[in-house]
Amino acid sequence: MSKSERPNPLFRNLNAKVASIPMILTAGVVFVGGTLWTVLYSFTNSKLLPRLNFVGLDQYYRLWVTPRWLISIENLLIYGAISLVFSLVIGFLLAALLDQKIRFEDTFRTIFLYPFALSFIVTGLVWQWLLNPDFGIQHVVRGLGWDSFSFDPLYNSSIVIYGISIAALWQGTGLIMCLMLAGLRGIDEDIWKAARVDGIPMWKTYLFIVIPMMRPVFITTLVIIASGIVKVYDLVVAQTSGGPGIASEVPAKYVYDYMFFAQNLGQGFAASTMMLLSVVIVIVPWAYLEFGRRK
Amino acid sequence: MRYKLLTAALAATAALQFAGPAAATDLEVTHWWTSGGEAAAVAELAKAFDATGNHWVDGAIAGSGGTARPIMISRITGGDPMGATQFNHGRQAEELVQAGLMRDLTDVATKGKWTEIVRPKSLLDSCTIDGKIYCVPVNIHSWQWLWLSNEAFEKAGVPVPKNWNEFVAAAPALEKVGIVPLAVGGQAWQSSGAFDVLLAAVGGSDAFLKVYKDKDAKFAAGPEVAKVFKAADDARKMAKNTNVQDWNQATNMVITGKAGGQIMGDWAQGEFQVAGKTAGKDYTCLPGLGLNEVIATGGDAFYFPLLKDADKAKAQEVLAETLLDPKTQVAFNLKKGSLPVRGDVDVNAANDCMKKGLAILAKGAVIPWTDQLLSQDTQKQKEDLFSEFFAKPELTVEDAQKRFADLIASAD
Amino acid sequence: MSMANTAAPAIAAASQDIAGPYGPKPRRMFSRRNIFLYGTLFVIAAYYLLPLYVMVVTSLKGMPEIRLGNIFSPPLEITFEPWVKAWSTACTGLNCDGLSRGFWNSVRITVPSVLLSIAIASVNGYALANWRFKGADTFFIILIVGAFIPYQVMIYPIVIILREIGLYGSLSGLVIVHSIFGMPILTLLFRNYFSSMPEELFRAARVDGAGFWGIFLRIMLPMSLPIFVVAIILQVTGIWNDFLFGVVYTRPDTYPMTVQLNNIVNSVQGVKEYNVNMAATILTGLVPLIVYFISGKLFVRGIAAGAVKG
Amino acid sequence: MTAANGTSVSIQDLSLNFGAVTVLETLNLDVANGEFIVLLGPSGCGKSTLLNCIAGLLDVSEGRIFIKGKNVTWEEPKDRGIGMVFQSYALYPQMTVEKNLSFGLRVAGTPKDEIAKRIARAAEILQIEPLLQRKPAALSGGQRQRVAIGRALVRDVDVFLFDEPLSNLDAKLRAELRVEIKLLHRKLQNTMIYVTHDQIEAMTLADRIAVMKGGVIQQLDAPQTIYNRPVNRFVAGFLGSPAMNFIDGQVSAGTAFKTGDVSIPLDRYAFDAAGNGGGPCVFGIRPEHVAFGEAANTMPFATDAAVEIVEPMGSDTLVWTKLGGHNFSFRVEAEKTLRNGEPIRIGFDPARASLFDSQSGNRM
Repeated sequence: MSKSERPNPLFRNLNAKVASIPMILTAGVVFVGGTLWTVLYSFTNSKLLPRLNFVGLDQYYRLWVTPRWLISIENLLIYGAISLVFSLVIGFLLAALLDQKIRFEDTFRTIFLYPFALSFIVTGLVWQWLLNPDFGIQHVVRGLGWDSFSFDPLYNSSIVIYGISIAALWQGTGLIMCLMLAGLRGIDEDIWKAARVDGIPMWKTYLFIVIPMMRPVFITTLVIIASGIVKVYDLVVAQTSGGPGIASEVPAKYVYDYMFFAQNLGQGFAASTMMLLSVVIVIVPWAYLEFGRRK
Repeated sequence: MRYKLLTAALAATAALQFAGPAAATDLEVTHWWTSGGEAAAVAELAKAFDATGNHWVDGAIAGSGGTARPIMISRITGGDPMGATQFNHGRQAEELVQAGLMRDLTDVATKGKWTEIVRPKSLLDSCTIDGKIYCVPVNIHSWQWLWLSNEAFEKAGVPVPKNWNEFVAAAPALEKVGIVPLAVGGQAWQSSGAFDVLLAAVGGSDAFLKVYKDKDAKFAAGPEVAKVFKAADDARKMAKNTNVQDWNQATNMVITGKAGGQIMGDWAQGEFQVAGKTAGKDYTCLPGLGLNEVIATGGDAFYFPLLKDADKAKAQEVLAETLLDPKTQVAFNLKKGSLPVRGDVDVNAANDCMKKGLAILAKGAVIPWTDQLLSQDTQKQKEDLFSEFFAKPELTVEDAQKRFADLIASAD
Repeated sequence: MSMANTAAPAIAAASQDIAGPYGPKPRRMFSRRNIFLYGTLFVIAAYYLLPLYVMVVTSLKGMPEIRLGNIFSPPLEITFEPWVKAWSTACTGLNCDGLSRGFWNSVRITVPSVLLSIAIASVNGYALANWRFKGADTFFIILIVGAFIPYQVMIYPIVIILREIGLYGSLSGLVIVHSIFGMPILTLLFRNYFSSMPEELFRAARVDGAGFWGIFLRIMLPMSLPIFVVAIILQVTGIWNDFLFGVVYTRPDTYPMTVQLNNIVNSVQGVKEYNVNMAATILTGLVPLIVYFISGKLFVRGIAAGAVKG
Repeated sequence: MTAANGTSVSIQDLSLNFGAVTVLETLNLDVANGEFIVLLGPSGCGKSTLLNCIAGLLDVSEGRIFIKGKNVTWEEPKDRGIGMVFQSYALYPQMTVEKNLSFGLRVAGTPKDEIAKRIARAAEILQIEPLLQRKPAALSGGQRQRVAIGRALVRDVDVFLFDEPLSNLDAKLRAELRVEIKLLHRKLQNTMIYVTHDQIEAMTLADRIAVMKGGVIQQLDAPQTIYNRPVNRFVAGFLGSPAMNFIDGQVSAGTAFKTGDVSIPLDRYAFDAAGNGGGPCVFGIRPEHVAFGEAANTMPFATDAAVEIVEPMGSDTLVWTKLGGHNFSFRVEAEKTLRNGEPIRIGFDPARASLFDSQSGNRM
């Protein structure tokens, strides 16, 4: 092969750059540009339309004394903790169960995964129905003769956020299971053999050997779950619309409601900025460590 | 961008003068009227508009104004406006008008002598910004109604109450036979609206105006409003077993006798009608909760975004005229359960409840509604407060009133 | 083998008792392990299937039966009317053509969006994995952080961007929005996948004189079936199920199916017609469900290839 | 029972099927106490499977396994008194070397001081004391394999199982560790069963080699026997590098082997069984058993040939020529320089050759 035919480095980079234009535009214009725009307008008193009428930190001050915002934050924390812990635990357990060389693995996996194909709107509707005390599970169990049975998580302010998580877990654990299963299948068969020869019980093998080995999978999973948590919106809207009262409000809904229902863009942008800020604080260091220093 | 639009619109208006007979033009109209009664009413508008040789393209968005408005606003500000859109008249579209995105209807209004026919006058005032008219009010909706199920009270063995106080007194009897005394849907605007109704009924029109018009926070924290909160406390106790979200599901509880009553606007009447119920026989309506017979002049209006297309602009004018046409007014309002905005129309077909409303209107016992008095922002905060209040018994009356007063203090 | 004969007779002669266990360790069908394992699996499977069961059963019942009966009982009289109604006659406002219109809208939205987003993301991933240039990582990190931004936050800026480029309300506008929001996760998947391919392959192709596109089209693409399957599944379900963008960035005549579903479900005409709602719900979810059922195995494999190797 | 006469591992009538596929077929093997057995064969021959069966990692379909006289057919691996070393080392990557060594013991509830003692001993034997606090990722391949051996060592068992332990290492390290394993065996005097596809490992390490193919042990013997007297053509071809020369031809009446115009007298060849009435067969002779030049003439058989290709291998040189029309190779000292086409004389002693039946491939 003659030398002149080899790709010129400059030209090569140019090609990659041209190919990356959509990414650069998305990252630069939409994500960074949109974010900066949002942050800028969060310091204004924009109502229905964005206007550059600065009011300093007023919107933030108001945000942090609004009970609904505080409840939203609290709910997000509870919901986040539940989703994170249970998605990981259930997802991993399911994957571990499916990894026992069982029969009908394909069938079970399909069953666990199918809810993921359904939208949050659909998920929310179905579970709202199942959990409705007037004709859902509570009604049916009472119909069987257990009159004092009470199961109305969506209609009880103090536990509604847990009720919403039931549907969230139903919808989301399948994917987590898939990721975990893929991770388990990636573990060297010899490790299992070595552990058996060493006489290490299965649960200890999982806990002390396999799980630590699955760190990359857990990180990917964590990112996927976490990004879903911050965004939770449709599920709440479809199940409770934030109710009863404001007991199941979440930040994303606050943003949407105040931007569009209340026609107070400034307030919505301030809430957005707070959400963005928390995302950035959590994600950027991780993303930097994970992707920035490779190779 | 805006200038371009404006020029285009000007050109369009100019072109209008010379345009020949109108060809059939499709005009997309967005609204959030999707319940049974509402859909029947909107069909009347579409029928009337189609009769003019144009075509009504229906853009219904389900799930109440709260869901629909953001979509409408995004489309107008996003440069993809519809031909016409519903808003509650009042302050919802204020900024769109100020941004020059909406069409000035003054010419059409002058031609149609709207200032003379629209009644009460305050309706058109709400459409007027800087002396120009930007919207067509189509109906008057009043919130001040208590709908009662005659069947439910019969079952409980108590006479149908004549006012709020009797209703509260009858609540235990209803509960005893497994009937929810008061149906309040889970959506936030319903509990908030119920409180406003109580404020006007229990506190009186003056109190209502003092709080919402004058934004008198001190008054809002005072003993008169405390009385209203006491009534709201009764209401939330009576409503605690309502497990429905939508207002018409709550109305349906009244229709089927599962609930004793509901505080809801006159649009609930459409549901009774669709269900084939007769006022006076199957259900009873108490305007002003039987305490203070006033009518709030809230309601719906159509706004027309500025369009580039000359044909569509022409069709907008036709639609604006059609909406106020006496026949359309009657047909629409009968189905919708609301009151017509013209005083000169024949409403013999109106039922008992509507007639009661018309009589009150004729007496001039009207107050403006919160849509006209408060910004959407304040409305939303109010909704948050009262939906929490109704759903959370631990929130005390005192705390709620204090938060309410704070809210009024910062209201705009 | 001759060896076999030396010891065997002696052992065979000795009784089974002396020789002890022979052959496979007996595994009872109903060992405690199996009961626990399959028991757990069946209970969990029931939990996962319950909603689907209720949806299907309810959609086949008439309204009177729904009002009386319990939600878990199978229909006494099977009726397909709710399905017909959901598909073709359910009303939103004045439009009474059910979900059918939305179905085709969804197809028109989903197909180009899936193609475009995957095309962009695969090239991105490839460039990031094999042709890194200065600053590429920065954009990538921004993209990943972007995956966490709640969509609600970005609605307004995007309205403005689309307005400025004149695509607001058009199908192309919506396709672009879907491509933008699909980009972070897809790019991550493709990048991981391409990074895990042997470097020698890439080097060999370059020595052979293949350029950026040549390597991508002739070497990388043919080897990327699993990850493309994952990407297609994720995008088809994500875009098909999208509600927010569909409602904000389209107009009523191009509303996707989910928006119509929401309209039908929320357009309560007196009583909620649960059977119609359920039928509509199943109909809306059908496309992604079918995609899953068909490609479940490939999905797991692709996930293993793209997501697990970090 | 067999255990009484010093048998460590005894495998009786062992079969293993996966569905319709037979992986191991009625296999018998007795391993004496302290013996080093190598299971040798190409990939897919069932050698690793057999090892896994012995370890208890695979359930057998038929037969029994005894270890130290105890029937362990149904026992769990940990109760069989074995330690195992894997090709991929299978170290627990998140644990330090010390934890790797101690984890199994701690789980088994071994007293702390006992664990410490065993680790110290293993670390000393394997010279990994400085590595104890490191994690596997910070170790070289050779060090990792030492740790893996250590993990088997601390179990204080009688039988060590090695599953291709050196395959992942480069040639130099492999040679080093091979020696170390040999020394280890000498020091510990344990029974070791070692699976490999590398014949050098097999030849150097084994007391006896079991050559496997198709789930059957083809030959079980001391390395030299296997090398010199392979029972069939497969064994003959599998062992030895450079490979044995095979020449197709005929045996005529048990007196001579004929191929082309060459006839090799077989009067010095020790036939396995009498009555070789002749017929098609394969004549095999190892390249190093071929004499060259002057020396060739002292052999019972000698012939002329011409050099075709010369392959210098460092320590010696492989020369290719033709014998009766067949490719034929032999070894000469490295110092010898030969040109292509140079006429030469080669010869060998048929007593060192092997004759295989063309049909069955068995030694004649």
